[in-house]
Amino acid sequence: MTNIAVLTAYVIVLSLYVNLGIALYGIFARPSLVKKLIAITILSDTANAFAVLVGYRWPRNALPKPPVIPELPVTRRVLEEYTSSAVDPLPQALVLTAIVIGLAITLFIAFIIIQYYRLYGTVDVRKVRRI
Amino acid sequence: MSLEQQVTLFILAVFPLYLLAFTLYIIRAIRGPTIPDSVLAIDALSFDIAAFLALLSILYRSPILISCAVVLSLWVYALDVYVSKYFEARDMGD
Amino acid sequence: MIVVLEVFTLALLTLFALTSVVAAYLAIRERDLVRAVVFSAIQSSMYALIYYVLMAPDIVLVYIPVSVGLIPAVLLFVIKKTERYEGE
Amino acid sequence: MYLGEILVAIGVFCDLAASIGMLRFPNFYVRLHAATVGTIGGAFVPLIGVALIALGAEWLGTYRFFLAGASIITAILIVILAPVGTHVLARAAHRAGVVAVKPKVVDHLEEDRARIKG
Repeated sequence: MTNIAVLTAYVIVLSLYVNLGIALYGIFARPSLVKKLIAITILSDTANAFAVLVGYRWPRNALPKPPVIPELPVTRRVLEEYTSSAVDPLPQALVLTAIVIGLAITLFIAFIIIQYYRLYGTVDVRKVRRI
Repeated sequence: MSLEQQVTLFILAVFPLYLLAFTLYIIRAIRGPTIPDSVLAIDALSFDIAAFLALLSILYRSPILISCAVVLSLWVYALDVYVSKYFEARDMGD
Repeated sequence: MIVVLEVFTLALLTLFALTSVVAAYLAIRERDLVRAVVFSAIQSSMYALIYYVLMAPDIVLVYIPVSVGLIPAVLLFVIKKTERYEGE
Repeated sequence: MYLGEILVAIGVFCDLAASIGMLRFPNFYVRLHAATVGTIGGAFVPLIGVALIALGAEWLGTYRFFLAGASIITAILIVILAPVGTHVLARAAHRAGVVAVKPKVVDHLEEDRARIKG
Protein backbone atom coordinates (compact mmCIF):
# COMPACT_ATOMS: atom_id res chain seq x y z
CA MET A 1 0.00 0.00 0.00
CA THR A 2 2.75 2.46 0.94
CA ASN A 3 4.80 1.36 -2.05
CA ILE A 4 1.90 2.14 -4.39
CA ALA A 5 1.49 5.61 -2.82
CA VAL A 6 5.20 6.40 -3.23
CA LEU A 7 5.12 5.15 -6.84
CA THR A 8 2.12 7.38 -7.59
CA ALA A 9 3.89 10.39 -6.10
CA TYR A 10 6.87 9.61 -8.34
CA VAL A 11 4.53 9.51 -11.36
CA ILE A 12 3.16 12.96 -10.47
CA VAL A 13 6.60 14.54 -10.05
CA LEU A 14 7.88 12.83 -13.20
CA SER A 15 4.96 14.13 -15.27
CA LEU A 16 5.71 17.65 -14.03
CA TYR A 17 9.33 17.16 -15.14
CA VAL A 18 8.09 15.97 -18.54
CA ASN A 19 6.03 19.15 -18.78
CA LEU A 20 9.15 21.18 -18.02
CA GLY A 21 11.02 19.37 -20.80
CA ILE A 22 8.22 19.92 -23.30
CA ALA A 23 8.18 23.65 -22.48
CA LEU A 24 11.95 23.92 -22.89
CA TYR A 25 11.72 22.14 -26.26
CA GLY A 26 9.02 24.61 -27.30
CA ILE A 27 11.15 27.59 -26.30
CA PHE A 28 14.31 26.41 -28.05
CA ALA A 29 13.14 24.52 -31.14
CA ARG A 30 9.89 25.97 -32.43
CA PRO A 31 10.22 28.77 -34.99
CA SER A 32 7.19 30.93 -34.23
CA LEU A 33 7.45 33.61 -31.55
CA VAL A 34 3.85 33.15 -30.40
CA LYS A 35 4.58 29.46 -29.81
CA LYS A 36 7.59 30.49 -27.74
CA LEU A 37 5.30 32.71 -25.65
CA ILE A 38 2.89 29.80 -25.01
CA ALA A 39 5.85 27.63 -23.98
CA ILE A 40 7.06 30.33 -21.57
CA THR A 41 3.66 30.42 -19.85
CA ILE A 42 3.68 26.60 -19.53
CA LEU A 43 7.21 26.73 -18.08
CA SER A 44 6.37 29.32 -15.40
CA ASP A 45 3.19 27.46 -14.43
CA THR A 46 5.13 24.23 -13.99
CA ALA A 47 7.69 25.96 -11.76
CA ASN A 48 4.83 27.34 -9.64
CA ALA A 49 3.28 23.88 -9.40
CA PHE A 50 6.58 22.52 -8.05
CA ALA A 51 6.66 25.27 -5.41
CA VAL A 52 3.12 24.43 -4.26
CA LEU A 53 3.86 20.70 -4.27
CA VAL A 54 6.75 21.26 -1.87
CA GLY A 55 4.45 22.86 0.69
CA TYR A 56 1.84 20.08 0.59
CA ARG A 57 1.72 17.53 3.37
CA TRP A 58 -0.74 14.93 4.64
CA PRO A 59 -1.22 14.90 8.44
CA ARG A 60 -1.60 11.75 10.50
CA ASN A 61 -5.20 10.55 10.86
CA ALA A 62 -6.75 13.77 9.62
CA LEU A 63 -7.64 15.58 6.41
CA PRO A 64 -5.41 18.38 5.11
CA LYS A 65 -6.92 21.83 5.51
CA PRO A 66 -6.38 25.02 3.47
CA PRO A 67 -4.35 27.63 5.44
CA VAL A 68 -7.37 29.51 6.76
CA ILE A 69 -8.63 29.74 10.35
CA PRO A 70 -12.40 30.01 10.06
CA GLU A 71 -13.27 30.25 13.79
CA LEU A 72 -13.23 33.68 15.36
CA PRO A 73 -12.14 33.28 19.02
CA VAL A 74 -8.64 31.91 18.36
CA THR A 75 -7.93 29.74 21.35
CA ARG A 76 -4.94 27.46 21.97
CA ARG A 77 -6.85 24.37 20.83
CA VAL A 78 -7.77 25.96 17.49
CA LEU A 79 -4.15 26.95 16.87
CA GLU A 80 -2.87 23.47 17.70
CA GLU A 81 -5.36 21.88 15.33
CA TYR A 82 -4.39 24.38 12.62
CA THR A 83 -0.65 23.81 12.89
CA SER A 84 -1.09 20.04 12.96
CA SER A 85 -3.37 19.74 9.91
CA ALA A 86 -3.00 22.76 7.59
CA VAL A 87 -0.68 22.88 4.57
CA ASP A 88 2.25 25.30 4.43
CA PRO A 89 1.04 28.82 3.49
CA LEU A 90 4.40 30.38 2.61
CA PRO A 91 4.91 28.80 -0.89
CA GLN A 92 1.34 29.73 -1.73
CA ALA A 93 2.04 33.38 -0.96
CA LEU A 94 5.21 33.31 -3.08
CA VAL A 95 3.41 31.64 -6.00
CA LEU A 96 0.63 34.20 -5.78
CA THR A 97 3.15 36.98 -6.47
CA ALA A 98 4.84 34.95 -9.21
CA ILE A 99 1.59 34.43 -11.12
CA VAL A 100 0.79 38.15 -11.24
CA ILE A 101 4.32 39.09 -12.32
CA GLY A 102 4.13 36.35 -14.98
CA LEU A 103 0.98 38.00 -16.35
CA ALA A 104 2.79 41.35 -16.61
CA ILE A 105 5.77 39.77 -18.41
CA THR A 106 3.42 37.95 -20.80
CA LEU A 107 1.73 41.24 -21.74
CA PHE A 108 5.13 42.90 -22.28
CA ILE A 109 6.37 40.09 -24.56
CA ALA A 110 3.09 40.15 -26.49
CA PHE A 111 3.48 43.80 -27.37
CA ILE A 112 7.14 43.28 -28.24
CA ILE A 113 5.97 40.58 -30.71
CA ILE A 114 3.51 43.01 -32.29
CA GLN A 115 6.26 45.63 -32.78
CA TYR A 116 8.53 42.91 -34.23
CA TYR A 117 5.85 42.04 -36.78
CA ARG A 118 5.51 45.70 -37.75
CA LEU A 119 9.29 45.99 -38.31
CA TYR A 120 10.05 42.75 -40.13
CA GLY A 121 6.69 41.56 -41.47
CA THR A 122 7.02 38.08 -40.01
CA VAL A 123 7.10 36.29 -36.68
CA ASP A 124 9.27 33.40 -37.92
CA VAL A 125 12.76 33.49 -36.44
CA ARG A 126 14.45 31.71 -39.38
CA LYS A 127 13.15 34.20 -41.95
CA VAL A 128 14.40 37.14 -39.90
CA ARG A 129 17.87 35.63 -39.81
CA ARG A 130 17.77 35.27 -43.58
CA ILE A 131 16.96 38.97 -43.95
CA MET B 1 -23.43 3.69 9.81
CA SER B 2 -23.69 7.37 10.53
CA LEU B 3 -24.97 9.97 8.11
CA GLU B 4 -21.48 11.37 7.50
CA GLN B 5 -20.08 8.02 6.39
CA GLN B 6 -23.11 7.42 4.19
CA VAL B 7 -22.68 10.77 2.37
CA THR B 8 -18.93 10.18 1.97
CA LEU B 9 -19.49 6.73 0.50
CA PHE B 10 -22.12 8.11 -1.88
CA ILE B 11 -19.77 10.83 -3.13
CA LEU B 12 -16.92 8.34 -3.52
CA ALA B 13 -19.22 6.03 -5.49
CA VAL B 14 -20.31 8.89 -7.76
CA PHE B 15 -16.81 10.15 -8.58
CA PRO B 16 -15.59 7.46 -11.07
CA LEU B 17 -18.55 8.26 -13.31
CA TYR B 18 -17.58 11.92 -13.24
CA LEU B 19 -13.98 11.06 -14.11
CA LEU B 20 -15.15 8.88 -17.01
CA ALA B 21 -17.27 11.74 -18.33
CA PHE B 22 -14.30 14.13 -18.03
CA THR B 23 -12.13 11.71 -19.99
CA LEU B 24 -14.67 11.52 -22.81
CA TYR B 25 -14.98 15.34 -22.91
CA ILE B 26 -11.19 15.71 -23.06
CA ILE B 27 -10.99 13.20 -25.92
CA ARG B 28 -13.51 15.27 -27.88
CA ALA B 29 -11.68 18.51 -27.02
CA ILE B 30 -8.40 17.07 -28.31
CA ARG B 31 -9.77 15.26 -31.38
CA GLY B 32 -12.30 17.91 -32.39
CA PRO B 33 -12.10 18.42 -36.16
CA THR B 34 -12.74 22.16 -35.92
CA ILE B 35 -12.00 24.79 -33.28
CA PRO B 36 -15.63 25.44 -32.15
CA ASP B 37 -15.91 21.74 -31.29
CA SER B 38 -12.93 21.99 -28.94
CA VAL B 39 -14.16 25.20 -27.35
CA LEU B 40 -17.64 23.73 -26.85
CA ALA B 41 -16.14 20.65 -25.20
CA ILE B 42 -14.01 22.81 -22.88
CA ASP B 43 -17.11 24.84 -22.01
CA ALA B 44 -19.20 21.84 -20.99
CA LEU B 45 -16.17 20.28 -19.26
CA SER B 46 -15.59 23.34 -17.10
CA PHE B 47 -19.22 23.73 -16.08
CA ASP B 48 -19.16 20.09 -15.00
CA ILE B 49 -15.88 20.64 -13.17
CA ALA B 50 -17.62 23.40 -11.16
CA ALA B 51 -20.15 20.85 -9.87
CA PHE B 52 -17.28 18.42 -9.25
CA LEU B 53 -15.44 21.02 -7.13
CA ALA B 54 -18.55 21.63 -5.03
CA LEU B 55 -18.81 17.89 -4.28
CA LEU B 56 -15.07 17.79 -3.52
CA SER B 57 -15.35 20.59 -0.95
CA ILE B 58 -17.99 18.53 0.89
CA LEU B 59 -15.68 15.52 0.72
CA TYR B 60 -12.67 17.40 2.15
CA ARG B 61 -14.85 19.02 4.89
CA SER B 62 -13.53 22.54 4.24
CA PRO B 63 -16.31 24.80 2.90
CA ILE B 64 -13.92 27.65 2.06
CA LEU B 65 -12.91 25.76 -1.10
CA ILE B 66 -16.30 26.32 -2.78
CA SER B 67 -15.41 29.86 -3.88
CA CYS B 68 -13.17 28.45 -6.64
CA ALA B 69 -16.24 27.02 -8.40
CA VAL B 70 -17.82 30.47 -8.76
CA VAL B 71 -14.66 31.90 -10.35
CA LEU B 72 -14.25 28.93 -12.70
CA SER B 73 -17.82 29.15 -13.99
CA LEU B 74 -17.41 32.88 -14.58
CA TRP B 75 -14.15 32.91 -16.51
CA VAL B 76 -14.55 29.99 -18.88
CA TYR B 77 -17.45 31.93 -20.37
CA ALA B 78 -14.92 34.68 -21.14
CA LEU B 79 -12.77 32.23 -23.14
CA ASP B 80 -15.87 31.33 -25.13
CA VAL B 81 -16.61 34.95 -25.97
CA TYR B 82 -12.98 35.68 -26.95
CA VAL B 83 -12.77 32.82 -29.45
CA SER B 84 -16.09 33.71 -31.07
CA LYS B 85 -15.06 37.37 -31.25
CA TYR B 86 -11.89 36.28 -33.07
CA PHE B 87 -13.93 34.39 -35.66
CA GLU B 88 -16.39 37.25 -36.16
CA ALA B 89 -13.57 39.75 -36.67
CA ARG B 90 -11.96 37.52 -39.28
CA ASP B 91 -15.31 37.27 -41.05
CA MET B 92 -15.70 41.05 -41.26
CA GLY B 93 -12.72 41.32 -43.55
CA ASP B 94 -9.87 42.70 -41.47
CA MET C 1 -11.92 6.24 5.58
CA ILE C 2 -8.86 8.53 5.74
CA VAL C 3 -6.76 5.97 3.83
CA VAL C 4 -9.41 5.73 1.12
CA LEU C 5 -9.39 9.52 0.77
CA GLU C 6 -5.58 9.56 0.56
CA VAL C 7 -5.54 7.00 -2.25
CA PHE C 8 -8.33 8.91 -3.99
CA THR C 9 -6.40 12.20 -3.80
CA LEU C 10 -3.28 10.58 -5.24
CA ALA C 11 -5.28 9.04 -8.10
CA LEU C 12 -6.90 12.40 -8.86
CA LEU C 13 -3.53 14.17 -8.91
CA THR C 14 -2.06 11.54 -11.24
CA LEU C 15 -4.96 11.80 -13.67
CA PHE C 16 -4.76 15.59 -13.84
CA ALA C 17 -0.97 15.60 -14.22
CA LEU C 18 -1.04 13.07 -17.08
CA THR C 19 -3.81 15.01 -18.86
CA SER C 20 -1.80 18.22 -18.53
CA VAL C 21 1.22 16.46 -20.07
CA VAL C 22 -0.88 15.36 -23.07
CA ALA C 23 -2.37 18.85 -23.49
CA ALA C 24 1.03 20.56 -23.25
CA TYR C 25 2.56 18.19 -25.82
CA LEU C 26 -0.30 18.85 -28.25
CA ALA C 27 -0.08 22.60 -27.65
CA ILE C 28 3.59 22.62 -28.55
CA ARG C 29 3.29 20.31 -31.58
CA GLU C 30 0.25 21.97 -33.15
CA ARG C 31 0.85 24.12 -36.24
CA ASP C 32 -2.42 26.07 -36.08
CA LEU C 33 -1.80 28.66 -33.37
CA VAL C 34 -5.47 29.12 -32.40
CA ARG C 35 -5.73 25.41 -31.61
CA ALA C 36 -2.50 25.72 -29.62
CA VAL C 37 -4.16 28.44 -27.53
CA VAL C 38 -7.16 26.16 -26.91
CA PHE C 39 -4.87 23.29 -25.82
CA SER C 40 -3.00 25.62 -23.51
CA ALA C 41 -6.37 26.56 -21.97
CA ILE C 42 -7.00 22.83 -21.28
CA GLN C 43 -3.58 22.58 -19.66
CA SER C 44 -4.26 25.65 -17.51
CA SER C 45 -7.57 24.17 -16.32
CA MET C 46 -5.79 20.98 -15.31
CA TYR C 47 -3.17 22.96 -13.39
CA ALA C 48 -5.94 24.87 -11.60
CA LEU C 49 -7.44 21.52 -10.54
CA ILE C 50 -4.02 20.38 -9.31
CA TYR C 51 -3.74 23.55 -7.19
CA TYR C 52 -7.25 22.90 -5.87
CA VAL C 53 -6.45 19.34 -4.78
CA LEU C 54 -3.21 20.62 -3.20
CA MET C 55 -5.41 22.81 -0.90
CA ALA C 56 -4.48 26.25 -2.24
CA PRO C 57 -7.77 28.12 -2.83
CA ASP C 58 -6.09 31.54 -2.93
CA ILE C 59 -3.87 30.46 -5.83
CA VAL C 60 -6.88 29.07 -7.67
CA LEU C 61 -8.71 32.36 -7.21
CA VAL C 62 -5.85 34.24 -8.90
CA TYR C 63 -4.73 31.58 -11.38
CA ILE C 64 -8.07 31.01 -13.11
CA PRO C 65 -8.72 34.66 -14.15
CA VAL C 66 -5.10 35.11 -15.21
CA SER C 67 -4.51 31.88 -17.04
CA VAL C 68 -7.91 30.88 -18.42
CA GLY C 69 -9.28 34.39 -18.84
CA LEU C 70 -6.58 36.89 -19.72
CA ILE C 71 -3.68 35.02 -21.36
CA PRO C 72 -5.83 33.44 -24.16
CA ALA C 73 -7.29 36.90 -24.81
CA VAL C 74 -3.81 38.42 -25.18
CA LEU C 75 -2.61 35.53 -27.35
CA LEU C 76 -5.66 35.74 -29.62
CA PHE C 77 -5.06 39.49 -29.97
CA VAL C 78 -1.44 38.85 -30.98
CA ILE C 79 -2.47 36.15 -33.44
CA LYS C 80 -5.08 38.47 -34.97
CA LYS C 81 -2.44 41.18 -35.44
CA THR C 82 0.18 38.79 -36.91
CA GLU C 83 0.02 35.38 -38.63
CA ARG C 84 -2.16 32.40 -37.86
CA TYR C 85 -0.08 29.45 -39.07
CA GLU C 86 3.37 28.54 -37.87
CA GLY C 87 6.11 27.59 -40.32
CA GLU C 88 6.06 28.12 -44.09
CA MET D 1 -30.57 15.38 2.20
CA TYR D 2 -31.68 12.26 0.37
CA LEU D 3 -33.31 14.55 -2.21
CA GLY D 4 -29.89 16.15 -2.74
CA GLU D 5 -28.29 12.76 -3.31
CA ILE D 6 -30.99 11.87 -5.84
CA LEU D 7 -30.34 15.17 -7.66
CA VAL D 8 -26.58 14.50 -7.74
CA ALA D 9 -27.24 11.02 -9.18
CA ILE D 10 -29.47 12.53 -11.90
CA GLY D 11 -26.71 15.03 -12.67
CA VAL D 12 -24.10 12.30 -13.03
CA PHE D 13 -26.35 10.38 -15.41
CA CYS D 14 -26.96 13.50 -17.55
CA ASP D 15 -23.24 14.24 -17.55
CA LEU D 16 -22.31 10.76 -18.75
CA ALA D 17 -25.01 10.81 -21.44
CA ALA D 18 -23.84 14.25 -22.63
CA SER D 19 -20.20 13.18 -22.83
CA ILE D 20 -21.09 10.05 -24.83
CA GLY D 21 -23.24 12.20 -27.11
CA MET D 22 -20.42 14.72 -27.47
CA LEU D 23 -18.16 11.92 -28.61
CA ARG D 24 -20.61 10.19 -30.96
CA PHE D 25 -22.52 12.99 -32.69
CA PRO D 26 -21.35 13.76 -36.20
CA ASN D 27 -21.55 17.55 -36.47
CA PHE D 28 -20.96 20.75 -34.54
CA TYR D 29 -24.58 21.91 -34.59
CA VAL D 30 -25.72 18.50 -33.35
CA ARG D 31 -23.14 18.58 -30.57
CA LEU D 32 -24.72 21.82 -29.27
CA HIS D 33 -27.60 19.65 -28.07
CA ALA D 34 -25.23 17.44 -26.08
CA ALA D 35 -23.58 20.53 -24.58
CA THR D 36 -26.98 21.80 -23.42
CA VAL D 37 -27.70 18.47 -21.70
CA GLY D 38 -24.23 18.56 -20.15
CA THR D 39 -24.45 22.08 -18.73
CA ILE D 40 -28.05 22.29 -17.54
CA GLY D 41 -28.54 18.66 -16.56
CA GLY D 42 -24.96 17.97 -15.57
CA ALA D 43 -24.00 21.13 -13.68
CA PHE D 44 -27.16 22.99 -12.60
CA VAL D 45 -28.97 20.01 -11.05
CA PRO D 46 -25.97 18.63 -9.04
CA LEU D 47 -25.19 22.09 -7.65
CA ILE D 48 -28.73 22.36 -6.26
CA GLY D 49 -28.21 18.84 -4.90
CA VAL D 50 -24.93 19.90 -3.26
CA ALA D 51 -26.72 22.83 -1.61
CA LEU D 52 -29.37 20.47 -0.19
CA ILE D 53 -26.70 18.03 1.05
CA ALA D 54 -24.73 20.86 2.69
CA LEU D 55 -27.84 22.17 4.45
CA GLY D 56 -28.33 18.75 6.03
CA ALA D 57 -24.67 18.13 6.87
CA GLU D 58 -24.20 18.75 10.58
CA TRP D 59 -20.45 17.97 10.70
CA LEU D 60 -19.39 20.94 8.58
CA GLY D 61 -20.07 23.51 11.31
CA THR D 62 -21.64 26.92 10.75
CA TYR D 63 -19.95 27.34 7.39
CA ARG D 64 -22.34 24.91 5.69
CA PHE D 65 -24.72 27.81 5.04
CA PHE D 66 -21.89 29.58 3.20
CA LEU D 67 -21.33 26.44 1.12
CA ALA D 68 -25.03 26.15 0.29
CA GLY D 69 -25.33 29.81 -0.68
CA ALA D 70 -22.21 29.78 -2.85
CA SER D 71 -23.32 26.66 -4.70
CA ILE D 72 -26.74 28.19 -5.37
CA ILE D 73 -25.01 31.34 -6.72
CA THR D 74 -22.86 29.14 -8.98
CA ALA D 75 -25.97 27.34 -10.22
CA ILE D 76 -27.66 30.64 -11.11
CA LEU D 77 -24.50 31.85 -12.89
CA ILE D 78 -24.32 28.64 -14.91
CA VAL D 79 -27.96 28.77 -15.92
CA ILE D 80 -27.47 32.35 -17.15
CA LEU D 81 -24.02 32.11 -18.76
CA ALA D 82 -23.99 28.70 -20.46
CA PRO D 83 -26.78 29.37 -23.03
CA VAL D 84 -25.25 32.78 -23.80
CA GLY D 85 -21.87 31.17 -24.46
CA THR D 86 -23.19 28.43 -26.71
CA HIS D 87 -25.35 30.89 -28.66
CA VAL D 88 -22.40 33.23 -29.25
CA LEU D 89 -20.21 30.34 -30.34
CA ALA D 90 -22.81 28.93 -32.74
CA ARG D 91 -23.43 32.36 -34.28
CA ALA D 92 -19.70 32.97 -34.77
CA ALA D 93 -19.19 29.51 -36.28
CA HIS D 94 -22.04 30.05 -38.69
CA ARG D 95 -21.00 33.52 -39.77
CA ALA D 96 -17.33 32.69 -40.22
CA GLY D 97 -18.18 29.58 -42.21
CA VAL D 98 -15.88 27.38 -40.16
CA VAL D 99 -18.34 24.48 -39.94
CA ALA D 100 -20.48 23.28 -42.82
CA VAL D 101 -24.19 22.95 -42.06
CA LYS D 102 -24.45 19.30 -43.04
CA PRO D 103 -27.98 17.89 -42.44
CA LYS D 104 -29.57 21.04 -43.82
CA VAL D 105 -33.26 21.46 -44.58
CA VAL D 106 -33.52 25.23 -44.67
CA ASP D 107 -31.02 27.90 -43.57
CA HIS D 108 -32.83 31.13 -42.78
CA LEU D 109 -29.73 32.87 -41.39
CA GLU D 110 -27.81 32.46 -44.66
CA GLU D 111 -30.80 33.71 -46.68
CA ASP D 112 -31.04 36.81 -44.52
CA ARG D 113 -27.36 37.54 -44.93
CA ALA D 114 -27.61 37.16 -48.72
CA ARG D 115 -30.61 39.49 -48.82
CA ILE D 116 -28.80 42.16 -46.77
CA LYS D 117 -25.63 41.95 -48.86
CA GLY D 118 -27.20 41.77 -52.30
